[in-house]
Amino acid sequence: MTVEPEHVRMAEALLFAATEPLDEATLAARLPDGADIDAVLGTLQEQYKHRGVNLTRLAGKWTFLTAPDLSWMLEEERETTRRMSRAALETLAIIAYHQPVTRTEVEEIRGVGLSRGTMDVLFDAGWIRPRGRRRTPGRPVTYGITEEFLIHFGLDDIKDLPGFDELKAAGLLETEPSGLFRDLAGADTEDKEIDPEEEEL
Amino acid sequence: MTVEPEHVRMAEALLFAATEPLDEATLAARLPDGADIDAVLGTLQEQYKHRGVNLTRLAGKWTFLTAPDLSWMLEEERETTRRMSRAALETLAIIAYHQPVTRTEVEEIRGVGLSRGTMDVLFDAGWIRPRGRRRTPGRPVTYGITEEFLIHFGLDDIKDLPGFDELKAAGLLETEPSGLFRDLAGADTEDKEIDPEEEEL
Amino acid sequence: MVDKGSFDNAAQVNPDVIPLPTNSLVVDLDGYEGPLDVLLVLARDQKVDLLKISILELAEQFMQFVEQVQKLKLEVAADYLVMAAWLAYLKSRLLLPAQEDEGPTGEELADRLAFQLRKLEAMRGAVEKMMNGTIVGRDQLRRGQPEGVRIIRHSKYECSLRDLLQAYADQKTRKGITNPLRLMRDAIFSVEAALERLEKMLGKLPEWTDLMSFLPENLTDPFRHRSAQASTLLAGLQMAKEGQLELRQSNAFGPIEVKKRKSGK
Repeated sequence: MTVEPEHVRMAEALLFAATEPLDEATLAARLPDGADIDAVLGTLQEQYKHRGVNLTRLAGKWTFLTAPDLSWMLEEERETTRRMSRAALETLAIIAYHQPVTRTEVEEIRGVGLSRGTMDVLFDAGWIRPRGRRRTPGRPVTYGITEEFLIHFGLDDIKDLPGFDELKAAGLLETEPSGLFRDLAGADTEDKEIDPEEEEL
Repeated sequence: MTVEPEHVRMAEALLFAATEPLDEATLAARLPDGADIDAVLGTLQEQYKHRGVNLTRLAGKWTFLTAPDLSWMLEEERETTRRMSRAALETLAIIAYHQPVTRTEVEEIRGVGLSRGTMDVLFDAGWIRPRGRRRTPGRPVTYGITEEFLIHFGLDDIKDLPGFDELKAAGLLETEPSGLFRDLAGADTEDKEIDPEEEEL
Repeated sequence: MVDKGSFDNAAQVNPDVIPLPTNSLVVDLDGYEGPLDVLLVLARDQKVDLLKISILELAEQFMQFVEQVQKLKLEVAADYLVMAAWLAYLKSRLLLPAQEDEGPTGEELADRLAFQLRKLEAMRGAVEKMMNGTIVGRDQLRRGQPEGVRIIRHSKYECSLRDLLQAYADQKTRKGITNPLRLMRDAIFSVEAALERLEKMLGKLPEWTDLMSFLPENLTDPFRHRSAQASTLLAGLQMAKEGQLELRQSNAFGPIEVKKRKSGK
């Protein structure tokens, strides 16, 4: 079967420029009368068989598509710098200061529920990890910080995090907790020893 | 010069998939280290030379386009191009051929004031951009054309504008003020000197 | 005198130009792109190379053009009038013998005008060639449905140690002031705790006893004390309802006394 090379070119251009896959009837209508559509498509398919793009038949229509083995090239990885939300920052700080700590405890300390996304962001950043489970009813998962966290914040050890008094001295705590609740302010640090007996996950 | 066929396939896939022309640096970044981009592009250009789509260089970037001789049959795929006023087109040509050029210089060449809308239309089309400022009194903004302009008009470089070299040789592309009407039309055209040392905006 | 024919010619040369209708009351000067455009159209009518046009003739034609327009329409754009005035001046320079130290000669000015017309004509030609050239999207098409390159974003978070500490300090501070939920939990003496305490102690006190004596000792915090009072009363009411004890109050605001209920009664 001989194919008119000009018809192959035309079909090639049509398929390339088309905004959607073309069926054979459409191609036939656009090519000169008497063009052998099957032969033209067969030729094109053969010519593109081993190329970076292939002529593919999808749902009875024809289109050029990137060769499947090269589709990975079409994915570009890009790093974007983002700022953390306040909720994420606070959660991270609480986990760092109180680890191992459960989700419920974080919520209790912050006084608000934790949206699903907040923890995800911290996992995504690689700064928190599940540490184990509390030996309490429901056996909730406890969280702690990761080595990456230490590296990112330039800490040798989690114990290097300044304590509450130091924060206050550094002026980071501007408001004096009111006297009524003073005894409670220190309670958070005591909580750390609530359950030292946690299981490793 | 031997070319790694796999590199050709990769470049082909990338150029087919890209939504805009790709420059050599972008291609190089996506191909394996040490790929000979020039040879790869040369090979692709040669392979597609007589096909229904060709590899074309526009604004220093590479893209596949349908062969020019087949445009007649691609009526349906054609993009609807906006119709531009004569004033807009003339202004565009003057900016393209004379860039960097100030608004006043454009007006002088056309012998008529430029309505606000004229430049707006060209900005909207993404064809012109501010380039810098003349180091002359008033520090007028100069304008030039964009990469999109080159791509739209199928040009690789501003020197590929039709008749560019001849016009330049004939001195018709100089923006030297003619001095005409100076005595009558007022002083606003007076201060313009050619200063190739324009500042970047 | 410019005849009608020359304008018809102009219209043929440049179809975008709206020809000057000689018998209309409104002359559409908008059809022309300024005085230079009119000059260029008039110059083309001379049907010679722009390098060889007669500027003198051109000046004459332009001034007649403006006159004609003015006859039909009172207002003529200022730049046309400026051009007419300048051409009148140019004409006088060309006709009068040149004088020393009077700036450029008439010939020089005429050359400049001719040059400017050539420039404009060159740009007109360029527009035509540009539009007739290969235009991407019209003559050469891009791929109709490129797959595009997917971008997988990896987020890198910007966060300093200071940000972290500040966040911790902020939430601590905030909690100290406005976090009542947390405070309630710790500061209140819960009903459950009161129930437990009351149940444990009741057996030891068989006679009528002031309910307030069942309160935990050492309640220094007045808030916690009031909470314990309320909870213990609630616990007492609950237990009375369950039939475990009896409650009595002999006078308003008097002490509430409690006694364990004898079983089987």
